[in-house]
Amino acid sequence: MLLQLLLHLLIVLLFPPLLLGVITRTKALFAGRKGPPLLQPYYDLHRLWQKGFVISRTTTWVFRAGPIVGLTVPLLAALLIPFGAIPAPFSFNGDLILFVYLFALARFFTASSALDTGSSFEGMGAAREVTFACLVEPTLLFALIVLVRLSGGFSLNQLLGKHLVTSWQSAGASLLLLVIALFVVLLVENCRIPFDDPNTHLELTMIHEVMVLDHSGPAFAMILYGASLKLLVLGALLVRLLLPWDSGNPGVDALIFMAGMLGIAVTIGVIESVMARLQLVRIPQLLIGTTMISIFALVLVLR
Amino acid sequence: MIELSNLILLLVVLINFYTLGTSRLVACIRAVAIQGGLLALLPLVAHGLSLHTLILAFWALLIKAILIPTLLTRTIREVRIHREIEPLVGFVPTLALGALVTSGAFIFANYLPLIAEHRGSLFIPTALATFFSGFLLLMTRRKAITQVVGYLILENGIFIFGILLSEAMPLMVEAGVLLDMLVGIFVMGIVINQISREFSTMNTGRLSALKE
Amino acid sequence: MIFFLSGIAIMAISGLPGLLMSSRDRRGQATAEILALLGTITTLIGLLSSTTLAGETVLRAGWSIPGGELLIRIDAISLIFLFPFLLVFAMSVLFGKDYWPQAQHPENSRKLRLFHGLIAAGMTLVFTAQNGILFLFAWEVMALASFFLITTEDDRQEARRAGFIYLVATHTGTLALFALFALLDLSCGSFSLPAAGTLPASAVTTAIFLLALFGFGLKAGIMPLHIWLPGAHAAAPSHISALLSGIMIKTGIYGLVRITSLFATIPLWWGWVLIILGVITGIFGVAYALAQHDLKRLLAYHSVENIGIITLGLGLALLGRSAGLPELAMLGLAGALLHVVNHALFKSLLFLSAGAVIHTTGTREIDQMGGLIRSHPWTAALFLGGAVAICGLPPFNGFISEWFIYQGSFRALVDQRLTLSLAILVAPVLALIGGLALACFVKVFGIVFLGAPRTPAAAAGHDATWLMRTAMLVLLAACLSIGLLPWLFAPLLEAATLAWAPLSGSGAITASMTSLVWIGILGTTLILFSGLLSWWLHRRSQQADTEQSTWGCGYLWPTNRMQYTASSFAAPLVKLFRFGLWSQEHGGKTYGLFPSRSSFTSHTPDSILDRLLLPLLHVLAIAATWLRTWLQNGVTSLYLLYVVLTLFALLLLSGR
Amino acid sequence: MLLFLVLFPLLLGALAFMLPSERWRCWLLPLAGTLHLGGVTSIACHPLPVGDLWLGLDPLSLLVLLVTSILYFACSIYAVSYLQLRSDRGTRTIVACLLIFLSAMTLATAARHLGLLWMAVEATTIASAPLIYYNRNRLSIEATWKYLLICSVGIALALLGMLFLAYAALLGGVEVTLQFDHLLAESSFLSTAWLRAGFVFLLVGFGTKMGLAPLHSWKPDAYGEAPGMIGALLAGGLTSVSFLAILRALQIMNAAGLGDLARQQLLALGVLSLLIAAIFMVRQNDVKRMLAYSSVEHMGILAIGIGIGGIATFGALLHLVNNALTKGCMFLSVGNIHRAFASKKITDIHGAMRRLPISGTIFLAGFFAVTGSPPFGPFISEFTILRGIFAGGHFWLAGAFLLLLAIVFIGMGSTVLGMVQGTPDESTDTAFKDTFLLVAPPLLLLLLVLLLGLYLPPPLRHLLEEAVVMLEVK
Repeated sequence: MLLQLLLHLLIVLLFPPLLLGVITRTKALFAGRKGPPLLQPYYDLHRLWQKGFVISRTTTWVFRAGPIVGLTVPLLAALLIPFGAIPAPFSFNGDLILFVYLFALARFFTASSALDTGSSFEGMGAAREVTFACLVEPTLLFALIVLVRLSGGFSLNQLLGKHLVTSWQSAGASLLLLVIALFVVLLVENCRIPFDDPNTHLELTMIHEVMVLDHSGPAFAMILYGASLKLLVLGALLVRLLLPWDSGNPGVDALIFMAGMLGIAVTIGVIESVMARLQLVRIPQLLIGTTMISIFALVLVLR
Repeated sequence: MIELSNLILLLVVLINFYTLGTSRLVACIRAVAIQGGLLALLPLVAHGLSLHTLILAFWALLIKAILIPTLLTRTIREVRIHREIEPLVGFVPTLALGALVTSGAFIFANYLPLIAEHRGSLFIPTALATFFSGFLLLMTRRKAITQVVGYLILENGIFIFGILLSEAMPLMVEAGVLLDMLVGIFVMGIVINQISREFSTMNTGRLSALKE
Repeated sequence: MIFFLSGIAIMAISGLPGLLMSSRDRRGQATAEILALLGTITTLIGLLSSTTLAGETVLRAGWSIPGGELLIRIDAISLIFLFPFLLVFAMSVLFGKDYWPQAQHPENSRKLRLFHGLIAAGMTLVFTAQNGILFLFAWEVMALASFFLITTEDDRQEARRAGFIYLVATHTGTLALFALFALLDLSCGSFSLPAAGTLPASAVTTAIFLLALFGFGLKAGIMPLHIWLPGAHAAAPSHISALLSGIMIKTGIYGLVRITSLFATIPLWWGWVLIILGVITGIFGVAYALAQHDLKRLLAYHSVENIGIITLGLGLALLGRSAGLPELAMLGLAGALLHVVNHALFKSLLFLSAGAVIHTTGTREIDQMGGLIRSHPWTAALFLGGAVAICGLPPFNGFISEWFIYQGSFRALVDQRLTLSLAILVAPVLALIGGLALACFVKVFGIVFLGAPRTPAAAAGHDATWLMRTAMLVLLAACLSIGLLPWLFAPLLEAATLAWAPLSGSGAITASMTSLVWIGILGTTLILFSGLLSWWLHRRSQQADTEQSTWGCGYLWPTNRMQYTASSFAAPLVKLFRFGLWSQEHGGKTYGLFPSRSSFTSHTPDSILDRLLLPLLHVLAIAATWLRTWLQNGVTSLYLLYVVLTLFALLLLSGR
Repeated sequence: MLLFLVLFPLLLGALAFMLPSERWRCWLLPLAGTLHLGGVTSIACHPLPVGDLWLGLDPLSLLVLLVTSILYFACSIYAVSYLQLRSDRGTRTIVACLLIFLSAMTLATAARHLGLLWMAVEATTIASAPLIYYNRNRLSIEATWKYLLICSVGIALALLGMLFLAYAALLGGVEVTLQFDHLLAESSFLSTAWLRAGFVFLLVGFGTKMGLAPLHSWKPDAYGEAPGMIGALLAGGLTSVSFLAILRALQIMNAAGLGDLARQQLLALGVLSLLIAAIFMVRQNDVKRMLAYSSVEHMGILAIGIGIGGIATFGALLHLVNNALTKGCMFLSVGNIHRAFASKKITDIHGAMRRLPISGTIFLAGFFAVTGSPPFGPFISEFTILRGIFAGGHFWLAGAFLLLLAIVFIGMGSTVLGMVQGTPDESTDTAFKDTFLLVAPPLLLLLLVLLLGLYLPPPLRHLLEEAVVMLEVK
């Protein structure tokens, strides 16, 4: 038990930036470059941590609350979600709702923090962020609902528990649809191509990046770390769905999970390399389509 | 006796037609006065001589045949109007309607459940016919004074009916009813005076400013 | 009980002494406020001293009115509504002292305070009266008092219009309630409400339910019956809006809860009707809110949205009752009831803080504000708390009640009957509503308080006085305490659900106690950890360079008016909902190389009221006017003809 | 005692004609009102035996007399100040007519002989005609003429109806009489055909006087052009008296076993009245005409209540009381508003609450009362009628009833609120101010209405119940 808890915490604290490194490296390889070292995100975080601040004179404490909540929330959320076969440290009936709503809280503060700068670019980013979130949240919830129906339980541990192996046999089609939907959610929530581009600096087309444009130093480090945590947490959902097996050995479980996460990171890197960003007006359509997929998945299990 | 009363009643009906057909106000009023006089005879004819019938006949004569016509004549003299020129519904259609109403009343009365003595008499049909003729006059004329005449004829119809039932109406009440009518028409006369002063006409057609 | 009754009496008369004093006399105001607070405290003492959770307090006395009986019963359902009411009322009185001082409003201040007290007395009675006629009395006292409160500034056309629409709506609702209680009398033989779950199904039960839905729905503001709500809340003084939005519309919910508790059996479709109405109300309520840029109208539409959420909970509870799933019933109802409490707290907080802002800026237009956090630090922080709470985000109270409703919907989901498991629809709808509400409150908070001031009026101004702040702080503290210590409130909820439906041996609320404790712990952790981080970041930023302007992406001459506006912020979402909102846009087109000045405005009128109801009424009024010029044309002959025709018609009828 | 109540106003009326002093003449009215109220109250406290062949009070007529007397008392006090305000008009006619009117109304309620009843009702018409003509302008003469003509014709119909009743007795072979108690006693022998026709004539006749649609056409004109005080007396007192006459006819029909037919007809007229009133009250531009249509509406409610029967009968009788008092309160306060704005068009009247704080408030409260809002008395009575409708199983009727009430509320509300709220135009300013004697009477009536909503005094309840028993089918 204690070992599982320890492993869980270690993964939460240390593993996430590696995912960013893997993505970057994959994209570099696709582009025919060597790319930065895999551990580059750790160096970046360290460097930012040391740097000083520049804060716009328009801003107030709300501006700084954004990164803080943006970091706290994924940390807490990570404690609610099982990593593969390693169960979540905190688990209770209905924790999935808290899980979803914590991210909403983070969004509230990130967007407010963007508006605090008074820049219309950041306002634009905030507007897009909250708009797309409205379309993504129901999808995530539909996915969780399907799992509730399949597992009969009300906590994330049960949702992503042992029933998955049998569920793949009884409701494989539905779960497959879920995987697709959740992957889209993962891409949107983590500001990945084709929905958003974490590297671009064309302000008019960006969503998430433009919101954090004015942050610097430790605050920006928090944002980066928070973003990677978010990738881990949402990815964990997907990994467990795809790799529902339980080895019995916590160490092996952890390894399976991390391998799965790295696989997802590579997939993201591949997608970012082979796809272009979508036109902004297309995004809502695609998101609604994804919601339809998840609804269909639900219909399949309710039938 | 029935024959005599029937004769009087027929005259009453004829007077109804006359008032419906004439445009001369003075003639109208005279006709009503005559009708009142005829009605005053009816209690005597129907119930024979008694104190009750005598007093009733006297009252009716006084009020219906003398006082009210005098009052009305004075009024038209004051307001200087002599003819009903443009009735709301023309004289011929009114007459036709009057004929319809009267014949309707006579036919309808045949179907009414009546006590044996009243079967052959014309009291009830005439009462109804007179009543509705009065109503017709009220509805089709513009001049206030003609409308008063209509009201009078209407009351005459009721009076005819009342004669059948004079035991039901104690003399006091009968007298009161007639008095009420007299005062009512007196007040109407005053109002007509006021109307002609305000509007310099007695046309109630003008009296349609109050709507909705 | 004697405390309770005298509390009501004191509140009712609190405004009377002021009427006898001159219109500029401050003592009248002080007397009214002291009496109102005294009445609140007395009522509270009465509640606490005479009531236990399990039992109920009853007062019963004869009344000479036919069918009337002075029957007052306080059970757990009443308590759930009464506690937040007393708190919100007391806070609105405190807030009103500085917000609407007698000296500044000699014209209407006495009227305001008179009806402020009366509405409080009326509402207290509404929540406890168990006799139909007494209930209608209290109901109408409340309705009329609120009408006068809405038209406090009756010299303004807008307030008169809103007041009239409200009056018509509430009276129509009251007429429906007349029918409702008459039917109840018919089916159980008395105006005094029968015990919960004892009213047998009969021919009129459906009619009773539909009448309740209409009559109480009008008060609560369930779409499409919400027509009066946005205008009325916008027109009333803010501390009154807080009371109206926080508590008064909940009387409609109370009525629905109370009436549905009476029936022995409940058809499945009742629950579904409520759920569908809840979905419409919730989604369109928040969509309309998004499209507003009048601060108070926006908050009012959010009330509609929250009523939708409450209706969803109630619908689930009804489903649970009819399907025999006690857990579903209890969780749904607990969610609905707790959301009633929560909405009362955070919505009044929001209205009060909006009032504080409007008070100093003199406008309700969001796009005229900006950067107010500098001049109004307290108000901004308090508003932020309310905004987070209303979005249903942890660690505030809104989350707890929505959590209950989610839990309920999951119970429906795992049932094998399709008619039941489809109720899971509630969950994604709640998520969507939550997402939209978040967008909306980010917009409000961001545009009003953050950034730079858009007008000189917004730059000037001062923060709320300490009394106003105290009122808001108390409400925020209440919000936070429910969010962090939710398990403390579970016993009351459990008692209320048991009072609603005496379900045998189901402790769904007690069973969720563990979860509630966990939520509390995680919430506390969240706050503590964020606090720690902020403290650290604050220390790190001491030496930061704070003289730079915001990075303008290379543009050198940004002005304050170039900031993102509320309308543009909401535009993407409003466009998504254009099929229901039909926003109107004016101007905004430019032509040629050197275009002349141009302006752009957009506004979103209420579709039901402005596009359907008012035009319809207008046409009907014209038809009536036309008809009567013809019926009553002033010609006496025609009138006499009516007499004859009536005579003949009745003779015919009689001869048949 | 009763005879005294009928005769002394008549004597005072004669005195008013002869008294030379304009100032002292006004005070005859409060004197008469007080004496009358005192007399009626003493009768109510120590009920007389039902009475002889001519005059007598049973619970039903006592109820009507009591209401009329209270209303008259309030109006008589109001009249003193009002007539002083309008001293240019002279007071001889109006005071005398008001006193005769009181006498006639008392006689009409107390009459036990239908002929006497008819005489008295006709006398009220004649006595009130000069009252309506008080303002002496074109419009008021028009209103007076219409009132006089239509009501006289209507009353004539009623007379014919009474004769039909007598004929029914004749045909039934029993004593031919119009004495009410005799007629009631021998009702089962009456010829049904004549009885039915007689009832229709009586209903249409007194219905015209009472103002049931579509016989109401004189009402808006008369109420609209008469001074507010007169409107109060007509709408509260005279209508109740006429309604009493209809109830008398109903009693006979009940006793003869034709009660259902009679109720059906009342119901039809009642619903029609409500409908017509609703149509005419939407966007009504003249406040007094609006009140007149409100009166039509309430006559409709009374007719519906009686027409439904059962518990609704109680409601209807209570509503008779409530309607009289509320209408009195509204007409008196609207009279003040009319004076203060020198207009009764709603386009001219705004902000009455600001110009006349007390009268405006009374008017507004009266509006809530008259539309049946709790906690005022009309709510109790309308609600009781509604209960009766439901209890009788007439669900569609109940729906229509409520819908029409809602329309009336909307129509009346927009007019009333437009008047009392807002700020008054400077151009309409007059010197008129609220004074005690002009405000106290409507306030008194309003408080009574409020009291009746909160508490139904047991004696009144007892009286009502006794009256209901009289109207029940045995």
